[in-house]
Amino acid sequence: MEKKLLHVYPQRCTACRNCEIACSFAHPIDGKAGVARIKAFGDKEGRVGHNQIVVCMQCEDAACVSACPANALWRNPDTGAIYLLEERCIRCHSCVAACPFGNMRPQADEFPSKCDVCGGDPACVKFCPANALEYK
Amino acid sequence: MIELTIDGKRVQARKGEHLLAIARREGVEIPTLCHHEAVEPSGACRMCMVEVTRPDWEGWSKLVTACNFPAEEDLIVRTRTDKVMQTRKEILELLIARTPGSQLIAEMAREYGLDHPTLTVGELSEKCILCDICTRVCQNLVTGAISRINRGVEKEVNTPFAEVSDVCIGCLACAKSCPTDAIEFKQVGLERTIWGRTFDLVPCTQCGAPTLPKEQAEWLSERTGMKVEEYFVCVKCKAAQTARTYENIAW
Amino acid sequence: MATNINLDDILTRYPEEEASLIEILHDIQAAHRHLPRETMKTVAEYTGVPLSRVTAVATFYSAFSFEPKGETVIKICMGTACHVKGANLIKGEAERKLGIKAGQTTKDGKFTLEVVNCVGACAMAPLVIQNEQYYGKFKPVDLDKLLRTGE
Amino acid sequence: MKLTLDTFHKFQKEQAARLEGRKAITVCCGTSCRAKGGLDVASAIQTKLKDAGLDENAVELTQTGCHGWCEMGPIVTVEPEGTFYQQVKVEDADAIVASYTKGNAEEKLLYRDPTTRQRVASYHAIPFYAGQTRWALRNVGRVDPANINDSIARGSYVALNRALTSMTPEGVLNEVAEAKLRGRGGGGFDAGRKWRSAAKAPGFPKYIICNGDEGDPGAFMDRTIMEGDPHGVLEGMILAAFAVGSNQGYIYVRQEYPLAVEHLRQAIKDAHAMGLLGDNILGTEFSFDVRIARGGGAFVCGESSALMRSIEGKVGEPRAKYVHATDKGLNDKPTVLNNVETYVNVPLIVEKGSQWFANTGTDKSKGTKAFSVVGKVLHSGLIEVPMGTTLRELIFDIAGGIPGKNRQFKAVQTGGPSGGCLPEKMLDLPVDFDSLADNGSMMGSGGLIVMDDRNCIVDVARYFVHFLVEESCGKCVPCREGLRHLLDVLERITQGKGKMSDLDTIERLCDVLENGSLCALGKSAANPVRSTLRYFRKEYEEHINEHFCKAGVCPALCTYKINDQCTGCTLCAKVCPTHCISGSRKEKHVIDQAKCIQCGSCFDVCNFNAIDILGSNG
Repeated sequence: MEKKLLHVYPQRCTACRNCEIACSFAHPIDGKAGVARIKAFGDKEGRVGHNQIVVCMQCEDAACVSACPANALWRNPDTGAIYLLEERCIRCHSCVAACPFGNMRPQADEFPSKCDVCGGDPACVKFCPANALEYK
Repeated sequence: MIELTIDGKRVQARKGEHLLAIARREGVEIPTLCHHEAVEPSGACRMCMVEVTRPDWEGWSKLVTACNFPAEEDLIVRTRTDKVMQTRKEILELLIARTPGSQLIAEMAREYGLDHPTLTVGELSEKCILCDICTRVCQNLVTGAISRINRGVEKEVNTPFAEVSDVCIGCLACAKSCPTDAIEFKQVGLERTIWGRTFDLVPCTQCGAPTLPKEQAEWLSERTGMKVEEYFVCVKCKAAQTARTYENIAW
Repeated sequence: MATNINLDDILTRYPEEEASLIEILHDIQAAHRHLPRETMKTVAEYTGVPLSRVTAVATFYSAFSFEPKGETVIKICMGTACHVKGANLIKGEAERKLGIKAGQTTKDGKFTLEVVNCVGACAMAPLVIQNEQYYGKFKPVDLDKLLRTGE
Repeated sequence: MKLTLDTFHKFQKEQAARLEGRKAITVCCGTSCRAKGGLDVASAIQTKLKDAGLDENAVELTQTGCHGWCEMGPIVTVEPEGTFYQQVKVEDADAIVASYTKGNAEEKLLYRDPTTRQRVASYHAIPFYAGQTRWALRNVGRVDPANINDSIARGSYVALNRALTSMTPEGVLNEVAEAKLRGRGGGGFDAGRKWRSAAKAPGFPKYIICNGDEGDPGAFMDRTIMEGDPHGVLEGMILAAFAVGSNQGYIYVRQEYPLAVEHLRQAIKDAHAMGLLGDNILGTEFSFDVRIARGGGAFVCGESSALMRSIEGKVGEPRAKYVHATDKGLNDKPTVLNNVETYVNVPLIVEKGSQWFANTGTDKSKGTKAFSVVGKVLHSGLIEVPMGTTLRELIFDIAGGIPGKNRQFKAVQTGGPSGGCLPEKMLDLPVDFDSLADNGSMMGSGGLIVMDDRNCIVDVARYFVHFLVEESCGKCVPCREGLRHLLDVLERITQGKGKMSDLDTIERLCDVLENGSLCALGKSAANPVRSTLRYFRKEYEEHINEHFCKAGVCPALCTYKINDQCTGCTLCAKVCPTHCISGSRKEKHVIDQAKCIQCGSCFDVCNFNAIDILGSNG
């Protein structure tokens, strides 16, 4: 199977943050919204086409993976994405400190949150009204 | 691949794969307390006991711990026989007596119909069930700051001589992986205290928010080759920084 | 105590590996009648075992103790043969006479009272060991003599 | 001098010839005899021999290991006559040497048969020894353990020489398998099968471990063998290594056995010097070395997986044995672990053949077994008999039965903390691996603790559980927590606070120990309690319902009172440690109940049955 990637088109982004909300609800904790794994940055000056989306790039030589002492970060060969295996995670948050892009996000007493492309059907893509996100 | 039976269902597995892993893959629930995927199974809590037999055992069966029993061809595994359920219930009663204050144990005990424990109970403040997860995690994955000292009923988890450990990096993995929340820690502002040692959380070089203890950063740096300072930026600032970088990239 | 010199002598008897740990602890215990805390870090470094595991081992095995033992160590054998021949009474008397419980050392550092789970000299039961000397067919009244010689 | 296959034979013959008809005085210097002054006796005899002008060519003075009859120590024998002197004191040295020069025996030091009142001159005529078949103990008490030539003279390493000359490893394996040698440490596992698995297992190096962590209280067979015949143990291990393909061995010895460590160290050194251990054994391609690992005082380390962790320098916690040690043992490599007595039997099998070995014993338990028969028995000591000998023969015929004219046999405890207590009606059971297990106990490593009617069975159960609480490693929940509660209940009963429902709690806790524990220590921890409850339930009920400990052991449940039979002999008053017995000579004495600690000393010395043991209310 050819691996799909989460493509980002920031110039189309309206910074409506639907992606964040979709992500939160796609990864709930105890039925409540979790920490979004994607972040939309509206341009400070409000210029159209200058908004930004920051989401995990599933790096080839990932800092999170090499920082994890428990081998809890694992690349799924089907989706090509790096998954956090919660049952292996010891919650030391080393990955959070290691990711240079701010894409491993801490959740107080929980496991860090990490984009897993929703197992191959990312919610953020579905809920983006501006087609700024594509999974292909 | 081999085939075995779990609760009447034929399932496939690798030879030698642990029964617990197979059961979980097949959606068969087996309770555990001392199991953690990040470390080798220990077989200490005995909650994952299941009954196994084989067609050639002539009706003879035995209780084994699913967490470390290796699968073999034609093994017949039963996870909820009377003997299994009774043993788990008794173990929970022993644990309730040890840690009457633990919510998790109380909940599990209720599930097993243990409404009126009869054994003499210990102190309410005791929460540790000596499952060994924290010490296995710290010894095998982190720096080995804590261990189980003494023997038998005297056994407890602590740092050497119960003194402040100079190898602890304050990562909280022990406390966070504890199933009964028995390890206390405190985090206020830029301070984090665990095992009697207070760590300074390095403030984010950009916004001043707490990041991580310098000791953890140094430990990480040694393992990954990243510079220590690279760890001292908080997630928010790192993401914003990433966004700013994107600005300058032609898409 | 010239701790450092002795420690080096002991360490070099064994290879620098985890398997040497218990043997090294035995030798330190024999040399000092306890495991001086300050030596444990050196032992940890020498064997390549984290200090926490050294203390785990040192506290697991009853042969080791971090507290200095008294000049005279009185061990009361509590093996089955000794038990059926009244070792309990000897223990009770010894505790009463020394004013300490088994496992403790008198305030003046003269006596340590210990119990041991069988030393395999069961034909002499009940048995009391003072330092390395065995006393068989021991009676509670024999304690007076034993405590006098220990002084 | 390093021996080779060629030179060994000649050397052995020379040494054997030296011993043939040798004039020697042996002094037992085992742990017990040493404690009673054995070493001083030896040096006193040495001096007297010198004074008498007898040098070592005229008569050898040999310090041997334990004769097993520790009751009678220090023991001195005169060879070749086999004269047996008992309870020898330093002052007796003169008389011994004097009668030696005269060529007769010193009458007053000979054993006196309690029934015939006759003195018995020879070792072999004494019932304690005549009833025995000493295989594992063949050299113990006969050789000087510190002198390898002595051992070689008595046949040590002959089997090794034979194996290396004319047998293949497979051949040695087959002999051991066909002899049906079973592990003497308690488990009774087929040694041949174990060795074969390890031989077949992939992986290198392979290890041979000798378990000398004789932890069962009341057992000292292995101590005696290690102290008295260290070369027998080494030879057995070397043969195992040859059969399995190992070149590294370990002997794990309890630190409570310093003399065993000393003798084994010496034996290893000597065997090295003679080319019997180390590189190129007897000049062949086969190399094998042995190291000693001292235990740290933890009973649980007698359990094989815990023992291996301990050799690795770790905390001695057992692991699940779902993967066998023969595949993944020490350092996760194939490992054969057997106990001292098992190894010491191996040279015999290799030398004399499996058929010869298997001719002795029962159908499923071949050979002999050494027992330490101790407690309330006349002649406590080490007794080796063919498998299948009954408990009655062991306890009454050989060990002389229960001492004290008014005392009666109550129970025999076998198998240590993993075994159980068997009552009078079980005395005709043959002792082997299976019969005792079928009856709620086990043969175990061979400790037999005999109890009389002055021993309280509930107290014995409490004793074992207390022992196990102290020795539990604390890893798994049922053992660590279950035993603690079991002790709690038993203590309540011995203190008179028991309820009948406690007996159900005991059963329940025994179940979870048996079904839930990780290792054999926990799984079998219920046996001492279960067996006493099974055979002596009435005594538990007396404790609970009548507040009465008829053995007079549990202080809260008994009172000692002097009855009208008292003749006023004052003996009881003299032995009372709290001086609470008063009365004038020739008048009835009285016990001050406020001061009495229920130790029973008075009861035990009274010759007139004048003391009664009553319930707590009198």
